[in-house]
Amino acid sequence: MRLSHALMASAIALWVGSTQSAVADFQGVFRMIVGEPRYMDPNLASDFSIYVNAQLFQPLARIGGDGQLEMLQAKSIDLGADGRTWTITLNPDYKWSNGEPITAADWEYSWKRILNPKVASEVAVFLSDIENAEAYNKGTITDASQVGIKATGDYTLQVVTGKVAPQFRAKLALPYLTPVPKAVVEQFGDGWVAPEHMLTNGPYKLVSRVNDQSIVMEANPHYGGKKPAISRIEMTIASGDLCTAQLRAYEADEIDFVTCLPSQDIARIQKDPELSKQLDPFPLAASEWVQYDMTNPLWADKRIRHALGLAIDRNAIVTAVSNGTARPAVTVVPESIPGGSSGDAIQGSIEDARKLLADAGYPDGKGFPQFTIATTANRGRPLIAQLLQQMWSENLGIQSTINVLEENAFRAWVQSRKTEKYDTAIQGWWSDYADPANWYGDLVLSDYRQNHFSNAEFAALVEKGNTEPDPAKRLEFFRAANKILEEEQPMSAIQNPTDLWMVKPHVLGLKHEGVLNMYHIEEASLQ
Amino acid sequence: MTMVLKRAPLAQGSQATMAQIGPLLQVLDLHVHFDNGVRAVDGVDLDVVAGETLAVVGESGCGKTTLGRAITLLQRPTKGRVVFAGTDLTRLSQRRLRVARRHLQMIFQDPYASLDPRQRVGEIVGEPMRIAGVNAAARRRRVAELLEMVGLSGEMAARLPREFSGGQRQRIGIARALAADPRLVICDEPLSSLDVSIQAQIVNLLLNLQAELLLTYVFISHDLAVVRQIATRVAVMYLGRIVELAETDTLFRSPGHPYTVALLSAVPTLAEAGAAVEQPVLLAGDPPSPANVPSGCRFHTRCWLRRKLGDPAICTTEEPVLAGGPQQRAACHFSAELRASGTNDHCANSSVTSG
Amino acid sequence: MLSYFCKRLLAGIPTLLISFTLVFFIAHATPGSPWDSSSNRPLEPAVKARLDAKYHLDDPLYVQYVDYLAGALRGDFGPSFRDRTKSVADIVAQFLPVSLKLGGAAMLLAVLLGLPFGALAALSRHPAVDGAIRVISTLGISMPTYVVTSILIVAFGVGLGWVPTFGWKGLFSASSLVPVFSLALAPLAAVIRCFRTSMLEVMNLDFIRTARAKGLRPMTIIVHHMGRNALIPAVTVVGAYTSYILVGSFFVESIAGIPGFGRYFVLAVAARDYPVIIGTTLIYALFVIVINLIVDLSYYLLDPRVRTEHAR
Amino acid sequence: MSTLDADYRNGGGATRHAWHLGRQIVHNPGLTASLAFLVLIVGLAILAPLLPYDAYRQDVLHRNELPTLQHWLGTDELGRDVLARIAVGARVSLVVAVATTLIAIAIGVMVGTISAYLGGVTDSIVMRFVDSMYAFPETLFAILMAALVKGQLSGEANGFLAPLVEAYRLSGGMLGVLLTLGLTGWLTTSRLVRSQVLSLKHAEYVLACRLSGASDWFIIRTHLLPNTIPVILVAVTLVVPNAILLEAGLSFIGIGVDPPTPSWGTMIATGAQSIQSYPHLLICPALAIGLTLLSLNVIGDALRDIFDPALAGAQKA
Amino acid sequence: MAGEPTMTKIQSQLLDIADLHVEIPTARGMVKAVDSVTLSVRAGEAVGIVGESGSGKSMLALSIMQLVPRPGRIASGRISLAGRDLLQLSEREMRQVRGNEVGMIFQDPSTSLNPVLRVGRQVAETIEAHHPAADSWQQSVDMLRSVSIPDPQRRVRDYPHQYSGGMRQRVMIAIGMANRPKLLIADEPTTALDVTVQAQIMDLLRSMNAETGTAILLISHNIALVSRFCSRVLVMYAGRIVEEGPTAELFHQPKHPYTRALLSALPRIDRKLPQGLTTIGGRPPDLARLPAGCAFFDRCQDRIETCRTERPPAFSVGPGRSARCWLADEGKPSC
Repeated sequence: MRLSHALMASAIALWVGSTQSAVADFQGVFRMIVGEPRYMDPNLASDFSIYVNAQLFQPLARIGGDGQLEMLQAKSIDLGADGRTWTITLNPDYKWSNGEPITAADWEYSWKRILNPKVASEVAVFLSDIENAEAYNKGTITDASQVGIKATGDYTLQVVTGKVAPQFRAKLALPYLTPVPKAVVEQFGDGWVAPEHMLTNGPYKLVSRVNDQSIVMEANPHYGGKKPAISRIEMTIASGDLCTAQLRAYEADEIDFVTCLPSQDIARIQKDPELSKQLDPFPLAASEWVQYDMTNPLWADKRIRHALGLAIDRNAIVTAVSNGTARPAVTVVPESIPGGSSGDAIQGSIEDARKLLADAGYPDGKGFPQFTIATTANRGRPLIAQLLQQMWSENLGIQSTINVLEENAFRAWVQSRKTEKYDTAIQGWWSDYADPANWYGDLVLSDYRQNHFSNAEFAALVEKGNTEPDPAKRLEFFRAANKILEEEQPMSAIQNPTDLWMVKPHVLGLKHEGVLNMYHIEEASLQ
Repeated sequence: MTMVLKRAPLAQGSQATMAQIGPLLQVLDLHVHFDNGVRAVDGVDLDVVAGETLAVVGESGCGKTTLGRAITLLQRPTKGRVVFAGTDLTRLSQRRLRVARRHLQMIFQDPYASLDPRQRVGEIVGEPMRIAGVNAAARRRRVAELLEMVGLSGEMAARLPREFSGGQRQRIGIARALAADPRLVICDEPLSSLDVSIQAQIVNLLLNLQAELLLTYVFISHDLAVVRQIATRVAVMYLGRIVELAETDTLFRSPGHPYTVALLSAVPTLAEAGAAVEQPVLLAGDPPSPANVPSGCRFHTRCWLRRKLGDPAICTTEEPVLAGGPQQRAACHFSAELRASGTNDHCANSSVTSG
Repeated sequence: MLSYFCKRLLAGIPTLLISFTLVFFIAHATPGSPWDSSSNRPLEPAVKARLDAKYHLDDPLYVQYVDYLAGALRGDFGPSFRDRTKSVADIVAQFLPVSLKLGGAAMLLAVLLGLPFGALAALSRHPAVDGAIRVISTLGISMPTYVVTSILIVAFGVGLGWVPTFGWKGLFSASSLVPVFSLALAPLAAVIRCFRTSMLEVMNLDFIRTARAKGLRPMTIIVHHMGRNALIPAVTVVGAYTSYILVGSFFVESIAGIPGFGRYFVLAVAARDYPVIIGTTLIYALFVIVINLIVDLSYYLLDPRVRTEHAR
Repeated sequence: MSTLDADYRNGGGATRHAWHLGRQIVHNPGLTASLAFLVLIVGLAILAPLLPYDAYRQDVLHRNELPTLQHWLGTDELGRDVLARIAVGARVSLVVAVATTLIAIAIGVMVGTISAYLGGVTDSIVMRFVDSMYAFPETLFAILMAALVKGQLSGEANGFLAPLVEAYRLSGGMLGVLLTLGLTGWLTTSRLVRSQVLSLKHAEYVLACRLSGASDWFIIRTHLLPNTIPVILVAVTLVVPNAILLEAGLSFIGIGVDPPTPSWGTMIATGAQSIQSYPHLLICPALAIGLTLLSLNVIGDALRDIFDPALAGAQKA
Repeated sequence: MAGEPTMTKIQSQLLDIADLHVEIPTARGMVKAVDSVTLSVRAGEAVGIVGESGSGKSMLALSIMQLVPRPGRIASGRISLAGRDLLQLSEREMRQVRGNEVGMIFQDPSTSLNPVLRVGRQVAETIEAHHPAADSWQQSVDMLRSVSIPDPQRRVRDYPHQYSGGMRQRVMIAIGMANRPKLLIADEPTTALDVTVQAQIMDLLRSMNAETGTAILLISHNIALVSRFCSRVLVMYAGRIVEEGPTAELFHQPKHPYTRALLSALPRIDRKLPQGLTTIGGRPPDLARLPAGCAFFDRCQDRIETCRTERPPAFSVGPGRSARCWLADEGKPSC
């Protein structure tokens, strides 16, 4: 008995003693909570890992506020007269974190590695404009030297696209397309991302990483750009409810930066005189909508789709889901994307919606079969589903059930909808790069979301737009396509989400960057 | 084994049953061995004649309860046969066995564990009839009759067992056994958990029922005094075997096996006059484990007679068989010597008797 | 004795095999693919096909089963699909110790507090003491752990700032206070209830009367005569909770940001990381078997009757 | 011979259990309160549609409101009345609890009885299987099963699964939870029943019954099953709270009942996300679930005291 | 107490119980487990208490040790041991009496020993509880030898389950006798044992009694056993002593109808009773609802009207003999 008392006493003493260090000092250290990056390898990372990777690896350039390229690792990027040959001159000031030069050979190796079918990188799709890239990636050709990527000098890289591809300029600024150190990768294989091996070309280098626990970075002494003011980044890894974990830690002064807010806490933060000042919203080039299975006879009548679209009270949804921080969207493609225009939205009141439904043969919704709204369990979406359910029920008299699926199951469900029928689903899209091709092409034509919208006129317009080098003409094609998309209403837009950051007052200069809303800690400083 | 057809007059029971030819129950070379090596019953031969009461006595662990269960085939014998009313029960299928042993019933030791606490007395007593397919009305009548017969009242049928005392519960158990209209009843220590005053009631009940219903009893007991009062014949069991089988009076007057002598001597008798009499303790220690039966005579490790005779070798090498006349048979190499020497030397009981 | 435990260990093999088979087929039957990521665009079918081929997911399921079983028998559970640079063994090596420390501390707390409180509840002649302990211990198993953990973190982390709201800095740091306490709650309640009951049962046994008739001091009776006998059923409860607490504490681990085994399992399920799902389940099953064995061993140590039984 | 005093009663009587329960209610305020609370919850669940507020009526302008005279427990993130949702949530929790318990008890009793009564190889195989299931982390198994069941049943109805898929759709996802919990909940029951049947199988009254020519089924029906009722009751007191907790747990991680149907688990999940800004959204459902479990535990304890004579003897007045 | 000259008795009296009442509150009412019991035991004497189950004899034994299980309690009376009133002692002082001045052995040796402690420990701790003894282990070996445990040096390290029933009861006797008590209370010491073992145990008790001079209070339902062992016997019925006297006389000429009925219901091993066993009708009364008069009234063959309403006092019916029966009244109530 006495021994156990002693043990307990000492255990408590240890615990209590260590609480003193709970409030950490933050001199020169930037603390944040992130989700576990799926890949530390920048050639593989296509999901939220890129936000972590972006501190370590840098692409050639990025898109500035004026929409033009700002050079980073590249000194210059020139498009040849043929409209296909891109000559990239590297900036030799930028070096690997061990001080060795980053050569054009590294870039060539990396991009071909992305395309290598054995690597099976999801990033490969961003390089598909390059000559023979797709064929090599699909395995129809095996000779990597036929791919249009070539190091023509120590610091010159030549890239040839398969055809004229104006959108490739924007892709050059994608954070996915970064180099990896050839020698290290070849020596250590998959294990090259371990802190002791990894070389980076970005402002920071990896100091330590414990899976699902922590990532620590320190300034890369050989970084060619402006030296970061913050010398150390400590990231704690969260799983599950990232936003909640971030906000709690933020309010307890354990971290300096929050990248999202739990929807239930937005109102409180907005009302709080102190916290509201630290709130930093950023409207995303993204949309959320409800889509109809266009091969399902249920939706064959356009009037029904219009009726459902008109019956949605978008303001109510925005209020309920994000306390008004997201923006109600009447069209799927955001206005910030060339081609997008809210003017194309279908017009009408709820009365009109009722009438349309009645015209389609379902006065007051009578006889309309009960249908299912499928959605992922991710926060917000089930709420949207419930609001839609009620609005359609109240406004149109049609009944629906909701099927919430856990994230991976929902993705699998969507994939299997390629052949199987469904009713409706709530979906979203977020620009990878600020180009209409990313919407009309990738999203709609490639049918990534299994909407099954097929319209020959629309397809032709998009195809023309994708290959038109003259920006003004190009815009015309997409404008026309956008009108068709809204008029056909294969999906009814709901809202454009807004990212909500919170930044501690002692952090200065942390800015939103690009359509992906990247953060660059190297640009910030601590007061 | 010899057939015992003619025997000394019975104290109870009916003369009518005597007319039957052959024993009612025949147990032949019965063995029950368990997985853990215990030889609970290790080669038992028995005949039970209709109308008699055969008592089986012995220390705890001698296998007498297992023997009782093996006779009813509630415990499957590993070897041997049980012939009841001319049918070999061990050869029957489960289905036919259920029918064949209906007239073979049992009364259990623990009046608390032997009645289902959730059933009403009427259900308990009526159960054998219900299984036999007797209709409810007839059953109800018969249950009332049976309850009266065992000294309870018919209205008690509606009550639960926990409302009864130990003696009353034992009566319920007897009524249940009677409900199957049995010919042979195996009484497994039916008195051991009862007080003296209640014991006498149950003993008398059993005797009356035997006379009235022409029952045959196998009476398993460790209480030699009770056995003396009710048994026709007594089988003494030791380590899974019968070491002596005799008419009751013969056995108590002149036991043929040193174990019987020891057993009898250990029972205290009432000191009616004079000071307490020192009783010789003839048995030291406990019986050996039935998983580890001694060689030769299984009693030799504790046998006082063997010591007295100077440890004859035969006791450790050869297992004696049950031998003797129809009145008394004992499995002892020196049974004759023992009887010749007279019991009074060994057994203080008789001397006290006269007192 | 030794042979008995060897036999028990051998008997664990079919258990493991059945567990393995069950989890293998359930995991593979669950919709979704390990290669799906949360990225914006769906996985290219070609990429998926290549990955499937690389990890033999395109084989018929029974072939995969046999192959995987063969690998598992050699101790090779393959790479984690979620983080392909790690093998299942790496994952176990990294995450299990954290959960073991956390769960171990919680169980220790539960036992160290549970036994005295259970005994106090049983022995206390004051009905209020017994009642209070019973109510508190019942409350302990009436609140979902995730609620308790959330409330404690918000109250003591965000509100008072005494403990960190998130993360793991080792067992002997403030970061373990809330998780250890939340985790300990259920087993603590169970230990209290069980020990109280068994103390009450033992209290009425004949040998306690004997002990009192010997004139022993009350403390001697409680500790030597009652305690040791009452401990035997309590060991079962502790055992039942131990495997669960050590490995299954994912709610607490997720909310408090503990990089532990339980949290990893849930992430693995979400990511359809078959090797890790199977590996962690088998580790858990192994734990259950080993802990049952330890429970038996405790019986062996605590109860000499069991010792004799095994000696046979 | 002299007969017995006919009408002697050894204290207590046929209604001893009921009497004991009655006495407990009088002497144990905790039990009284627990019973009262359960009655309240069951009443709420039954009367949920009669409440002045609709559990499904959204009011976006009055979201997350604190308790008012209009909304006694406030409103949730879509402006729905929390009290009404707790009432409907009680339905879900109770239906889940009862149905799961029925499934679990049915399977458990069947497996336990057959395994124990037949014994031998059957028993070994069945128990080895139960052991293996036990070696599965229950909650984790439930998560896997829930993902599987949901994934399989939420698709298009086809083949032999069609009726199940339809039932799943109609039940608002509840069927998945039920199947999951029922399939994991029977283990404890089967073990408890098995050990009880094992000990009953050699009871003298069972021997007497066999001796009277009863078939196995007759014995199981008339003696074994009725006498496992106390054990089953104990199992129920273990399974019911566990089912409620597991349902809540599954809903908490988003694989429980589909919205808009409220369950206590989904409400707690939302509440846990709202705890910093709107604590009442967590406290109300958490109290509902906590007090329900507390009541069930107290009642379970009382039942165990009554049906377990060994414990009843040890019970202090 | 009846009979014998009081002067000499007081001199050698070891245990003196006067008008003891033990009550147990139950749902049915107050159970009078021991009702106005008076008895005495002289040093070195072997006294027997005979009674059927529920007659209160075990409760009487426990009350001497003040171990009456809750909620039962000693309501009134006096228990003096060697002149000291035990009921006045503090719990701490009473502890020094238990196991030291008074030893006790119980009915079921298989449950009365702690299954998880070594036999030697259980003997040794009895010694240690009362005497600072460094050699308590050796003493316990000696005690085991004295109760004829074979190979005590080795078996002292065994656990109770490794002993047979008879040996366990020997261990209980060793525990009871460990501190050479003045009085040993043996509560049904052989009920759970076979007759052969019973004979051995009684033999051991007898020799203990003879060698150490420890008085023995033997409690049993087995009349024959008591008659062989004790010089004096008390018959208990429904919590009361109904008859008392020297063994041989009491059983030869029982004065109380209950004693008589009991004796005639006893099956005998020495002869077959030609008329069968005589039975006592009915059952003992409910101790919570004792009749106003004689507790045996309902079952008594010889009852008279007085018996229904008047509770009989203990009448002296000879030297050292008394009986609580109106029919035994020879004109002089004994106490």
